Amino acid sequence: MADSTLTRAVRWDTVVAALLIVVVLLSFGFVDGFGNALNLSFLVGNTLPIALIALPMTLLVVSGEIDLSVASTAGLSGAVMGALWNQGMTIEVIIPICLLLGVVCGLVNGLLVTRLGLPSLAVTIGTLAAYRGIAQIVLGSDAVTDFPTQYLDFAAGRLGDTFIPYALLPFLVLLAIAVVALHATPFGRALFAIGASEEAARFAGIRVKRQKLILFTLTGVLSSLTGVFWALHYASARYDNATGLELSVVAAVLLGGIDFDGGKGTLGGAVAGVFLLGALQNVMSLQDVSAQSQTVLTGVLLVLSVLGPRVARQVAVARAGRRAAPPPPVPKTPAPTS
Amino acid sequence: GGTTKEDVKNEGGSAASAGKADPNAATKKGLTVGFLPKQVNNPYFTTADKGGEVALKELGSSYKEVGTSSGTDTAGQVSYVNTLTQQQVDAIAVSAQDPGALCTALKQAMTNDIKVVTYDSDANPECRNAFISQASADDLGRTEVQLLAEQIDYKGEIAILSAAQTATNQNAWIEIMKDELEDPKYKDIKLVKVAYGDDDAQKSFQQTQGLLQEHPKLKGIISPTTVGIKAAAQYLSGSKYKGKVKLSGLGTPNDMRKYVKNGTVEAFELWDPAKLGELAARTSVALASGQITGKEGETFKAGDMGEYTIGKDGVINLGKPTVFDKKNIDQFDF
Amino acid sequence: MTHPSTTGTAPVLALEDVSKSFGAVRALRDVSLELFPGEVHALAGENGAGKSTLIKTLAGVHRPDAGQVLLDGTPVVFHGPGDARDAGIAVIYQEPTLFPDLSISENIFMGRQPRRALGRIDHKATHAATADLMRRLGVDLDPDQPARGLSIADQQIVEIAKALSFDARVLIMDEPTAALTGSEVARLFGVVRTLREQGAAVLFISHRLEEIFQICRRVTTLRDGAWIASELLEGMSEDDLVRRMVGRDLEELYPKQDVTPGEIALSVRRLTREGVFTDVSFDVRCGEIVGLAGLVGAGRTEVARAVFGIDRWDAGEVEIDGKPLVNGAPSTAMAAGLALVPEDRRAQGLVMDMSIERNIGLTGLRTTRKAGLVDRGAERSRSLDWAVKLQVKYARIADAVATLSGGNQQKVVLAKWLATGPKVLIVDEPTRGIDVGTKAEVHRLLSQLAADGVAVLMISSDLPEVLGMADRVLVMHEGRLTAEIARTDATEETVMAAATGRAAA
Amino acid sequence: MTVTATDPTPTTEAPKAGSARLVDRIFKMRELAILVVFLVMIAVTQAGNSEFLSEQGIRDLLLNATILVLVATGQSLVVITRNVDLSVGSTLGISAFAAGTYLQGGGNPVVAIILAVLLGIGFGLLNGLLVSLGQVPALVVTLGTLYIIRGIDSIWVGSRQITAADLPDGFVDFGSGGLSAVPYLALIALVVVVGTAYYLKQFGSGRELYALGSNPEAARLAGIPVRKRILAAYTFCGALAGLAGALYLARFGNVDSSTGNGYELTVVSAVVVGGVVFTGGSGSVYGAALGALLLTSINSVLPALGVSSVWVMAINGILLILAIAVDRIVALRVATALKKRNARHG
Ligand SMILES: Nc1ncnc2c1ncn2[C@@H]1O[C@H](COP(=O)(O)OP(=O)(O)OP(=O)(O)O)[C@@H](O)[C@H]1O
Ligand SMILES: Nc1ncnc2c1ncn2[C@@H]1O[C@H](COP(=O)(O)OP(=O)(O)OP(=O)(O)O)[C@@H](O)[C@H]1O
Ligand SMILES: [Mg+2]
Ligand SMILES: [Mg+2]
Repeated sequence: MADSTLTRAVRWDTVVAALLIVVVLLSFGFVDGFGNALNLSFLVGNTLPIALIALPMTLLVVSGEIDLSVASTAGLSGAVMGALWNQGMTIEVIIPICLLLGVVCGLVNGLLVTRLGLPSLAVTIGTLAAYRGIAQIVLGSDAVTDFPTQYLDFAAGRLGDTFIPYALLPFLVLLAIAVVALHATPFGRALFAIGASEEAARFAGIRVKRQKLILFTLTGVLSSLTGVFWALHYASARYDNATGLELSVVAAVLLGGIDFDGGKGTLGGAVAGVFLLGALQNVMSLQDVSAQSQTVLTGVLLVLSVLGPRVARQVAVARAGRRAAPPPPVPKTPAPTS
Repeated sequence: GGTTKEDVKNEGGSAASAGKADPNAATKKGLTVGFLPKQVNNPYFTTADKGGEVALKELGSSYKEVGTSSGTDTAGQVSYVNTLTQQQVDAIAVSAQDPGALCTALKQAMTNDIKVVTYDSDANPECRNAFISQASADDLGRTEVQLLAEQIDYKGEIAILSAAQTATNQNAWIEIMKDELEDPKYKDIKLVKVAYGDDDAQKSFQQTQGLLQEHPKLKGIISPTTVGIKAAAQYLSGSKYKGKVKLSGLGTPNDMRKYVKNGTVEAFELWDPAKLGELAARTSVALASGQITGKEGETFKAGDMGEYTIGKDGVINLGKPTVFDKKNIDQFDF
Repeated sequence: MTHPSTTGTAPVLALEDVSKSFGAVRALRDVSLELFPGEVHALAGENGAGKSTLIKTLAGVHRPDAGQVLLDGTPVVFHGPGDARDAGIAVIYQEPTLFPDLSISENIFMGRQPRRALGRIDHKATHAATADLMRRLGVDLDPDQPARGLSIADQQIVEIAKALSFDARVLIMDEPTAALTGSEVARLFGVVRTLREQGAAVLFISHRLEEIFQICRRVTTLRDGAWIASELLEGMSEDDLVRRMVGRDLEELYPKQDVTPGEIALSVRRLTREGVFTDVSFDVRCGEIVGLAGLVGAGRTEVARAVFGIDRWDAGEVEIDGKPLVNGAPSTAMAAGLALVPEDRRAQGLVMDMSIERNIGLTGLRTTRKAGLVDRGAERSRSLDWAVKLQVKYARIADAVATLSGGNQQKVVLAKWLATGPKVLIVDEPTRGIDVGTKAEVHRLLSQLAADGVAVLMISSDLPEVLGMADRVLVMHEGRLTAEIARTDATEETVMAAATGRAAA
Repeated sequence: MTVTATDPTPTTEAPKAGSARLVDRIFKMRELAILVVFLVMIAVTQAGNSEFLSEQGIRDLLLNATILVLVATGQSLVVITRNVDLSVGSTLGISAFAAGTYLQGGGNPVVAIILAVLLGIGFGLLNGLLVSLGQVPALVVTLGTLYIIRGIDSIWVGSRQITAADLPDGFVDFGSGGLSAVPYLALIALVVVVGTAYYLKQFGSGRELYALGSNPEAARLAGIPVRKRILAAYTFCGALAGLAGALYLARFGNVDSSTGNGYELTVVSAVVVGGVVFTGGSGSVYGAALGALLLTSINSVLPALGVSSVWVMAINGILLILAIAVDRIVALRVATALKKRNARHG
């Protein structure tokens, strides 16, 4: 149908990607201090934690769920890392333990959501507080900063004089895995179905609960990996590491065109959204735009990200002539099951 | 084998400052000093930074202020350090949200020939050239205890309402307070609890309520944070404890004026934040001009403020805090 | 165009040369229609002919691209469903449109509740009016029960009650009987007759032709969005009507092939789900089509759900080819060769926002993969293949199934499951909302499958269908299997007797 | 093959009259469950600390809840329509400051409150228009307006702050005063909650909010003015956020640019704990108000019991999860009961 051709032409994730490229190119030309390798490495390095969590978050949102406890999981694994380090454990043992902890955090969320059928928004608001609280109990007021230099250098350093932080490389690998998993495997395909209609997915033999559990667990692992990375990148493990990161992740993912009703979106869009926000913030700071104005602009971008595609579509439809009443939106009627 | 804390310790720290000071070097003009407070829009920091701005103007240099709108957005603060580094300012005056987290970025700034001064809240010593301390932890901790002790006649239970559990300066003061309380003259005073209000008005409010319910015999509260003391004062003034439970600590005269006048609070103390900012600015310029390097024992002249000597670990003390009470509070406006 | 209006009165509601397109799909082309008071008018046509679109145009959901709607002879423009309602038009849409969280009585009277002083709702009166409606329809539904959890049939009944509550001048019903069994249909018709006598105009859509002949006086036929004829039903035969709709003669409706049943493929032993069904045992052999009949709510769907693993059973066991199935695990049931075409295509059968292609591909994600990845080529050819086989009418295979007509959606559900090549196929109301032509096609397909050795369990509320297709008929009543009737003995009477619990075989 | 032809055991028909009341009672029970949890918590605390329920203690408990109760009431209306308003915290902050600025200039407290409410209505309208006319996801839009309003607020406010000294004494006293143990602010909140609940239950437009949250498409087909209702819900929510802002000012006597920061999560928690379902169509403002009371009381109970504040956050989170889990289990039981009752009919 003509309508869907138009829809495809104005797909928001491509718009965001294009926008990202435009912003970067313009900044190269017009913003002092943007284009050099050091700044770019700052930009990428500081955006990486958000990007890392955005990967599983995108998958989760596509399947119709959300995890707001990611930042707390990151904080908790950072805190545990600090506490164990203070105990004199070797870092090579600590990191796997932290990742295991991420598995546990994710599993708790996942089990509460899948076994008890609780809404993930509510559950993860709860664990957001719980995990952060546990982090506070574990590490108290300590700030652990004396991690081994080779690790710190890896997390904060870059490849020679290029703009590429070392940590970007593993991220790219993870990104590639996530893209394939979401867009090319049966697992990913099933996620879209689950997000669009959980009941229909179940009737098609998709193991909805198992898939969701896996996703929550993965989110936990990647969050704790982010926590470890965060502590090393900023050379500081405190219980309040990464506080509030969840909203940044959610905002970026939303900006990338991921539909919070589930069933729609691409990882490319999400990652483009993350780096678009990161690049804009970097550019605005370089241009001495105040934090307050940056906040306003983030908000405006978010609103535009949902209004934009709609307006574009309507303009396109209107131009296609023969303007009829728009087809009614397909209702997402909760299936009459109890 | 693997890497443990012990291995790291053996590596040893790196020296912070290099080069030689030339006390007679001319004060450079046309420098840019970037102020990076813990939180923009925070009245306390705004006053401090204003002080810095005035001083810089007088010195013929320029001032800029950047920062995050949240006081716990460490990542944001790091990226502001990065940005300032990019912009090649001559010096950064920063109040660190986290002593460790800013280190990498601050070191990077220093290798790019930017002088780094911390004020109000310090970063690890090796990550900055100098720290402007609002008052020595010793002075503050002890005087706060003394202030409250007088009000309660050296008798009864007291509690502390602090900010975040991780606040470095708060914790240092609390340690000193505990130490001061060891003194035999405080033998009838008992510190029953340290509560944390996270510098959040509502939380501090509820923590105050909790303190009073849990310890009905409470005689006094010390709140060494401007947000905490204000919230505690507001709660006390609207409750039956008004005037009965004494409150002291660190607050700004403007915040506390009403409570001093209506009898909720007798006396509290604070340094002048504008002076703190001014000293940070003057130190930055002195560093950038090469008059000092941040080594212990160096001295420099800070305009009207007189001469300052750099103490151990590059710490510069602003001076003793001012005590505010009914009599003098109207002479201050900040 | 002739109007056999023998009553002489003017039409209450009419369409004049109405056209409506959705993008490139021309759903209605210059269609005209007149509804007279005191008359039941049928609307017939294949799936996707434009019947529902026509109804939505009358109801103010769609605005026509060209042509106009006439109310009492004067052109009107409905700006929304509310306008049409205010004009005295009550509509039952093809798919139930209930508020799952609200009670039945609130569903019925939403927006029109009886009021007390100050515009407050009179809850008592609402309750009483609902109870009254339920009595008129002869059903036993509690007015205060939430709509969530109602079976499709009960939902349909609530829809009917809602439409009746309007005391409307025009009653429009889009396949109201698709989910109902004989007795409910009979009661509905009783009510419709009363309304007709009171002077209401009724527009009725059904793919069950006998129903049209039973209650309607005139019929308007649509084909591919175009108006074909409006004529009196009197003197017409079913074949005539089918010819109008399809444009050609049809093959036999129940092309049952005789096969000798083979091994037992599906065996259900003493299956119990507390409070839902009890002690259900039966076998289905390869090559056999077994019908499962019963009244609405007898528990047939529940048995099918449990067998497939959607719900867990409390006791008993299920075997495929002698191997027991895991309780509550649809994926292992699928792996064992079981397929279930569910009764609620919108909620259970399809992911409405997904394309036709992906919906059909969904059941083959695990079987048609290459190196662990989705094999898009195979997916596409598989879905094209089955869409063509089942004559799904679509614009592009990548369009969302939501844009298809109801019947075509049903075909996609069938395609999705037939594509798995099942050993045992359970179909729950497989032809609900499917037009006669396709129905014959579906029957031919089921028959062919059975001939190829597939064991088929067919749940259907369409008794002629069961009788025509099944080798054996199982009958359920109130959660228990009450009878097994051989093809030769199965008649409407014997089945109904068992279904209503009057006799056990 | 055998067909189990059992004799038709007479199924016991549930008495129909009782069933109506049962359903009603059960839905009330969910609120009752929260109330019970709340009361138990209070009782335990009182047992551990006899000061807790002193007149002052009760007043504090009620005062603490007031502001959250108001915002949660507004929020639950929006959530019932299957939307959400994340910008309430920002709205609260900016309207509190607006009222404060006005009072600082020597304004009349009543006018100040009206001003705050009007400002709230303005932002509510903005959200409502974006969501209902733009037909875009509420979560994204209101996350956007959260940032926008917060940004505007901090640009406008800068580092200024309003302290109790700037406010008329009557206004501040009103914020902490009351009739013996019942603060004036709590009375205001009570009136709002009861009024809203009555409206939702007794008026057609109130029921329509539930309908359109339950099934938006069906609501459209039923001729419900969907956009108008959504707009109204957002406006009401904004108005209450504005009112809450004014009361915040009276209560805390202190407003700056960070007032209300991060409040959205607390409000959403309260609403969720109160049993208002995020997919719309069900829940009540009583539930939301109880949820708010429960949440704020936890923050008073733990310090009163002498629990170290280090533990508070973790306990808070775990209690939140427990509350929703218990609610869910009750709901599941109810559903099973309903299903069994309805299993045999027709
Ligand atoms: N909202 C829509 N968007 C796009 N196409 C649509 C929409 N609604 C209907 N159509 C198309 O219009 C045509 C007519 O559909 P309609 O639902 O009116 O058929 P119908 O006669 O009711 O069929 P059935 O008997 O299967 O219910 C179909 O080709 C369908 O795909
Ligand atoms: N999706 C569902 N969720 C909850 N309860 C249901 C559901 N479907 C049916 N029920 C209930 O289970 C009982 C058995 O209904 P079921 O649908 O199994 O009967 P059936 O014989 O298949 O009749 P039908 O002709 O309606 O399909 C009904 O009383 C109904 O209320
Ligand atoms: Mg139709
Ligand atoms: Mg059924």
